[in-house]
Amino acid sequence: MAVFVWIALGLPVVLAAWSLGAPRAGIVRHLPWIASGVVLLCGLLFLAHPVEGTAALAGMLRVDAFTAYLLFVVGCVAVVATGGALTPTPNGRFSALMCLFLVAMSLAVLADNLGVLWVAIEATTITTAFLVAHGGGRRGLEAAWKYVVLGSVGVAIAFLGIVLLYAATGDTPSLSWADLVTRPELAQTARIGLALAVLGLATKAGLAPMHSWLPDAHSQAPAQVSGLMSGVLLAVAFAGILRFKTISDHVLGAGFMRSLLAIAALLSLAVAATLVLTQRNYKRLLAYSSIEHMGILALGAAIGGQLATAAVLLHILGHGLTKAGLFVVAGRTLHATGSPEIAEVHGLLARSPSLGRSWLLGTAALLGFPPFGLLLTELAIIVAGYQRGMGVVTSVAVLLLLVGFAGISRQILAMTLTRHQEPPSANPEVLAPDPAPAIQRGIVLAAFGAVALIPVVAWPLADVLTAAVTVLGATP
Amino acid sequence: MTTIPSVTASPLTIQLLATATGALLLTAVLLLWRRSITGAAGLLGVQGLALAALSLAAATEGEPHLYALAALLALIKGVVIPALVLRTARQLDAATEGSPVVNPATGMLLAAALTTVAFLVGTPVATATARSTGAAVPVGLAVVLIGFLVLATRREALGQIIAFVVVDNGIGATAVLAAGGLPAVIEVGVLFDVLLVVLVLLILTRRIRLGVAVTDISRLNELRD
Amino acid sequence: MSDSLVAGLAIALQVLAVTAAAPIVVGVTRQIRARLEGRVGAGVLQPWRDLRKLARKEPLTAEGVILGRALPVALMSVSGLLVALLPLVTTLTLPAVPDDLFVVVSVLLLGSVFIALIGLDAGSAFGGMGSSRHMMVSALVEPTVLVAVYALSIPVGASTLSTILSARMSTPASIVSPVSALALVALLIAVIAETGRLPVDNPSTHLELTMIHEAMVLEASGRDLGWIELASWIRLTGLFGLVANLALPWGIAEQATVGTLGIGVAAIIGKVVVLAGIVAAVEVFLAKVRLFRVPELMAGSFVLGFLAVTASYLTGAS
Amino acid sequence: MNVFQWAVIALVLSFFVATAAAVGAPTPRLRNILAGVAAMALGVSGTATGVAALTGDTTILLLATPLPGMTLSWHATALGGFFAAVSGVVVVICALYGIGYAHGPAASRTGWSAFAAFGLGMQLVPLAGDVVTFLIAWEVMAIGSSVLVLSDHAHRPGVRKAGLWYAVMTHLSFLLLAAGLGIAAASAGSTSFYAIATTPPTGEVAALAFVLALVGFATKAGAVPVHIWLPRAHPEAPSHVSALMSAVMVKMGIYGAMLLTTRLFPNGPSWWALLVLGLGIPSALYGILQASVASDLKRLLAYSTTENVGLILIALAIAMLTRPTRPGISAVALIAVFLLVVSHAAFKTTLFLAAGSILHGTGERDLDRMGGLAVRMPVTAIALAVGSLGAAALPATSGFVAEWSLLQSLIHADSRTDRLTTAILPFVMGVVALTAGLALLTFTKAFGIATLARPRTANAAAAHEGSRSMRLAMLLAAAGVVAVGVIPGVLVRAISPVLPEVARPTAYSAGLVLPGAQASLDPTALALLALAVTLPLVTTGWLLARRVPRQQVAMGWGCGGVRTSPRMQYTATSYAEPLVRIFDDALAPTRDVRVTHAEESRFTVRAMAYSQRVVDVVEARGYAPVVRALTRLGDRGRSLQNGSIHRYLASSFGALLLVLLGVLG
Repeated sequence: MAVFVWIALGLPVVLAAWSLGAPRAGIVRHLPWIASGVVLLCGLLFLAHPVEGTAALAGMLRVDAFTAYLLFVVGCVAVVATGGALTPTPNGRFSALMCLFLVAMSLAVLADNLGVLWVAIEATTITTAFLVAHGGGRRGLEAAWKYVVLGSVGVAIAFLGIVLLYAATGDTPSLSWADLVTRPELAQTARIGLALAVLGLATKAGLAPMHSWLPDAHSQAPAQVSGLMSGVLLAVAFAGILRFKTISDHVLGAGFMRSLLAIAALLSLAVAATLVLTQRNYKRLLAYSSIEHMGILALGAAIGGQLATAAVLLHILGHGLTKAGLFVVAGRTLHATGSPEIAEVHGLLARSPSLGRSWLLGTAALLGFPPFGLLLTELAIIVAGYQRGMGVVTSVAVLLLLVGFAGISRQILAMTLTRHQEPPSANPEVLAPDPAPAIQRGIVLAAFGAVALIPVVAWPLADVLTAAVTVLGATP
Repeated sequence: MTTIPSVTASPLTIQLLATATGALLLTAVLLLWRRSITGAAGLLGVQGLALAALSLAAATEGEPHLYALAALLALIKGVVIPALVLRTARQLDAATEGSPVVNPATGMLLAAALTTVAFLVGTPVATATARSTGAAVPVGLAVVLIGFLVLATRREALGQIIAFVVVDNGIGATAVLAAGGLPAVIEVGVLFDVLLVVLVLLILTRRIRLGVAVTDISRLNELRD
Repeated sequence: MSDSLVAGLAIALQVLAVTAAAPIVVGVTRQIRARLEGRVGAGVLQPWRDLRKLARKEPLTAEGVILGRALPVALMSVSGLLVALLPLVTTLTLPAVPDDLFVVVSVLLLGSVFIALIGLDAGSAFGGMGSSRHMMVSALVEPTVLVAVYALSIPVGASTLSTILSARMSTPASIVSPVSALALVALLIAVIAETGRLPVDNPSTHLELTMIHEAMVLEASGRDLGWIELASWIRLTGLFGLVANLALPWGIAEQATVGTLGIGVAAIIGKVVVLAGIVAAVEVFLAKVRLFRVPELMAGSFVLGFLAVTASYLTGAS
Repeated sequence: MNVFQWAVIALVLSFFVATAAAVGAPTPRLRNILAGVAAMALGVSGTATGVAALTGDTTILLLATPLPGMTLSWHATALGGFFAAVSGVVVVICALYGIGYAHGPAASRTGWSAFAAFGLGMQLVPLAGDVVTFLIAWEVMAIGSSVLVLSDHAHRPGVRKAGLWYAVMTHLSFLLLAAGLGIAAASAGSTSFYAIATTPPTGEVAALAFVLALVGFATKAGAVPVHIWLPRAHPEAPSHVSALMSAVMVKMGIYGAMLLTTRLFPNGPSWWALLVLGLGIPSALYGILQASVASDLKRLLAYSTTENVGLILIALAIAMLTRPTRPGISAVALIAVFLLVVSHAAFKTTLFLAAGSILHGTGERDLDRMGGLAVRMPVTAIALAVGSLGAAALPATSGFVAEWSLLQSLIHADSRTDRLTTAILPFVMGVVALTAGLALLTFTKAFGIATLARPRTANAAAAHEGSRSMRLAMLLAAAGVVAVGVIPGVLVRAISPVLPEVARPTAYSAGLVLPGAQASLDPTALALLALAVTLPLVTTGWLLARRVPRQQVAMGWGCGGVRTSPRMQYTATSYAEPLVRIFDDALAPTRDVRVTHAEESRFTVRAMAYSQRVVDVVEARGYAPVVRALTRLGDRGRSLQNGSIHRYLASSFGALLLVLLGVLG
């Protein structure tokens, strides 16, 4: 099994090196999604025959049900984001950075040693810095600068937390998560350590009040990059938060982390709901919707218990696929209409039916309409919230969800449905046909289809989720 | 993992320890006050060396890799990073620092307040760690908080880079004081990450200089809602 | 003979008697008004003579009128049904069709709808205006009628009019009780509004802006007008008969024998003529109320009914 | 596998067939037929599930989900069966109508698949056995109907706004239900309705759960003050869809309310009944008031739905109030609720289908631009007549029977012990009577202005009848109205398993026997009596006609001389003018008069324009300020993200300090 860990991490690095070596342009365009395919396959392999916690690379890495599921999610979303989007002018550096970004995320997922987790998360910031700036122009640079500075400072706070946690392990110091989870008790500094670690990772997970970099970075980055970042980088950082929460629940009891996450959840939902109401740029709209969904995940984590945690994990997969698909569609809309402003994009359904339909399908999935899976997970989190005694927080969250729903649906309907022309002109100034080849449009629709399959595909997902949840030590 | 016995501190190491932590805190406060980049870079170098000395003093039982680690720390944080910053500052002739967001007087008062916060937070940590150097943990935390303050108040791109490294020095110092330093592999990994971040930020500063003709970050505020 | 057949015959007699009596009742009211206003008056049988004239005249239908033929006949049949249901000559009813409060009111309102449709179908501004005002009045009348009769039904415990009447006959004290007094006054106001008498609507005016009933039948002519007039008179007689019986229930036939039915017919005709006379006399001294003061009148009568109901609870409860 | 399981399988199968037909069929014409027939199959299987559940089948179907500890379950209950059966029948009729009527976007691929999803959602909601399945089916219904409401977005400007209001209000109802039922499930320990029913929560937990869920159901049912989506969404949806929404989807809100009051929290305190009454009375009065002044036919019908929901809630409140003291009367009130549900479903479907046919034939929705359609569209006129009679609760229609049973329950509900009920009864009686009176005016106006006299516009003059399937559907629905009106006993016997024991009819009788209120009504006998009275009149009329023939005259009375143009006829707006004047404080009409004076002197008037608009006062005073506040919040909120990196760093730094100090404590 350990060999596949090396394949998952090593092969994308080789592909990155190869793309730097400037092979023919045709190959370079496909390297990123080949790398994602590799990660997806490894994830599927680990899922196929679950293996209990083998450690690799001198105990630094670890493969268990939870990491296998996360690797699978990273793979899926990466394939959708890189496969679905129009690769800009193919250049080696872009593909190399994308592959390294994938490696960093896989490392962060597989890491057992918290130090390695931190290094991997910091590596994701470094690799995506130039990807965000790739959009070019003053705004690209501004977004990149804010992304790197705010991201690194946030993660530095996490590093301070890890250091204090390490200090709290007392005379048998260790940073291995598996070991820390089994520790009977930790010194008093563990409280501060865990709090700072979660606060730091909350920056990378886009939870308020550390979310300020997210709208700028995700709206300036090219489609695949923002799809990957919004879809799964936030989720990988959130997985880190889940790991620290497991330690805290085990050592300090559930109450401590529950209040921290609940506050973060409500703040994120409030920020997202407020800024989505009169948002003018559709890429920023999607970024704020990511903050809203991260708020839902934080709420689910705060609630805890088997049902809520399983719902959080399933929500990560559903939201990742939907958001990656939507950012890819946003990229194509920007390419077709030339402007990111919602006011200038109207009547997509009439002027470019394939774009309009993709927007409506993706938004229906995002807002939690059936047949898409996010309805099931959001409902599970709300019901679990009431069952595990967090009635007030869940009710406030439900209210904020409604405001967010109203904001997002208002903007998307304004973009896709026709602004009434009197009389309805025969050919409403049809846009250039959607440049993306059929295969890429197919991938995006497949992503939304997969999200629709989630609630139905009970058989394989159920055991995976139960195993992952028991690894996280969630009591029913 | 090697279990570190409680260190019987020889008088020389205690002295070295005290001066190093003192230097760390002093340089952090001075950074608040200094305006020019060249001055700040110099202080950063001093702080790097102080951190290296601190890690040397705290790890006295003489395993060879600890000494190598301290040397690497001194080299990168003491020499390489300040040199890179100075070279970029000269090339982009961004030597002078514009007026910071908060004038130095209030900066000093804030630093004092942050130090008291660091001590409030640090004391339970100090009592909890069995190590003798535990008492100095609040100093590490103070350097972190002051580094954050400098970062939040500097307009200059290079100033923000320096402040980021100061924050990282603070965390390194806390690590050394509270837990006698992290395992070697992690320590090297972190060091490289910090170096890479600084390199990325320097490249971005160079591009901003080309694009915006000035390295004042507060002018970059087009991305708003 | 089975009692339902007997009841059927009694009801048939009731319908025929009331149909015959209706024009005479209207004749009497007009005659009394004429005399009080110092005119000679056209005699009590003038309405019958009008009907005979109309039956022989040729009906004219304007272009665009659709249900001109069917609606007058439908209106007449509904009025006939109303009188068949009301306990006028006899309290006997067909077993399956109780003269229940809501059934009677619905049949009454069905009549209102038909006459409103006649107005609308005429296709002129007056028909629409009359129909709109008539429907507004009947919309405001319905709460009063329901609440008033509900007040009367509380002491009896059942909502069919015949049981109410027979109960009132057996306990004369309940007739003069405050509950029944209030309810009767409310019911009388409602009946006056519904049948278009002063002060709500002036039956004898042709002034465009004030007439309600007349406006609807402006376009009708010949036998259509005949049907409509007869139907309205029968409704008037039926409702006045109901109020009269509620006030003085004696004389109404409880069983269906030739003697009792004869007395019943005489009693009902006598009572209705007296009541109509009183109303006519009072009308002489009344002026038509402005249309948008009618809701206040209706609200007043509703409050009377409301007080009757609460009073009945209090007296009933003690 | 018993009938219920077969029916559910048939239901799901026909849904997939319908969607496949919708997507697969090449031309709109073929798609209408294929998808229409498949949708009818869906309706039939839905009715089958309803009937199976109604006749005592209590099987439970389970479906696993990926989440541990959460399985979807469908549970056949009598109450659910009743509503599933009613919705199945209406789906069949509307699908049949849709075959002929659907055109443009309603006949598109998304149109028909959304129709299938909408139908499926409405069939699954009454059968759901636990909170999660219920809410998922609720959302399937929501997405289906939202897509259909938005289908005409290219043709009319108001559609997008209406669709947005609809989607947001439906989501509000979904979230209220998730909260309310979630609280109930939390206190009962499991999400299944059976568990909640056996161990219901008590005290203020039950109160909170009840209020939240009730407001959620009231939002879907369209009760005032959460009704504002109804008059916006119904007119914009295609007619056969708005018929389905009004006749059935709104009833899902009523099903939910009955689920709460009769099954989950059966013996709640009396203030619960007052809350239901508090929702019922304003809905009935305000709904019919707005309907009586509306001149757009479909908006009139939408507000009349609010009125009927109000009446149903009043009947439900009476049932709840009298349950402890007089169970007999409570059973009568429940019969009234079921009859009101069926009768409204019947006549509202007829009316909306007729409105659709008028829109199809004349292209007009505004009553003021119709007229004389009885000659040009006879079948539609008959349907409109029967529907209007039903809506005005006049004899020989379902409305009459339903309101009769409601009034019987009101009349006999007074009881010496319960002072509260006796005190409010006359007031409720007055409200029901006034509502019935105004309904009379509304539907006389609707029928009279639309079908009688002369056509007011060229479109109305050029009206043509709909296709065969439309006519058949309308006549079927109208037959339903008359059938329930003439032989209600058959219906009450069919739904007897739903009624409490005391109300179950013992003897078989065509008429309606209410043992609780010792009252019985046999509408067939009433009809026969009417016939007996009419026959002699018709013969005399015929005899007179033979002797004196009728003469056609060109011109009605036009004050002598002037040729009266059709526009001089009364219109719907002028018909409702007296009401607007009387109830102007409730309706708050906006009137303005613009006078253009001649240049030379202020006192001579060149032209004068008068316009009056009756706007939904609940929305203007209740919802508009909320929307303005939210937009202001959105604009002010944007300053939060003003682009300065120093503010972002400060917020992170602040969070760090707060956590440090917080952890200290």
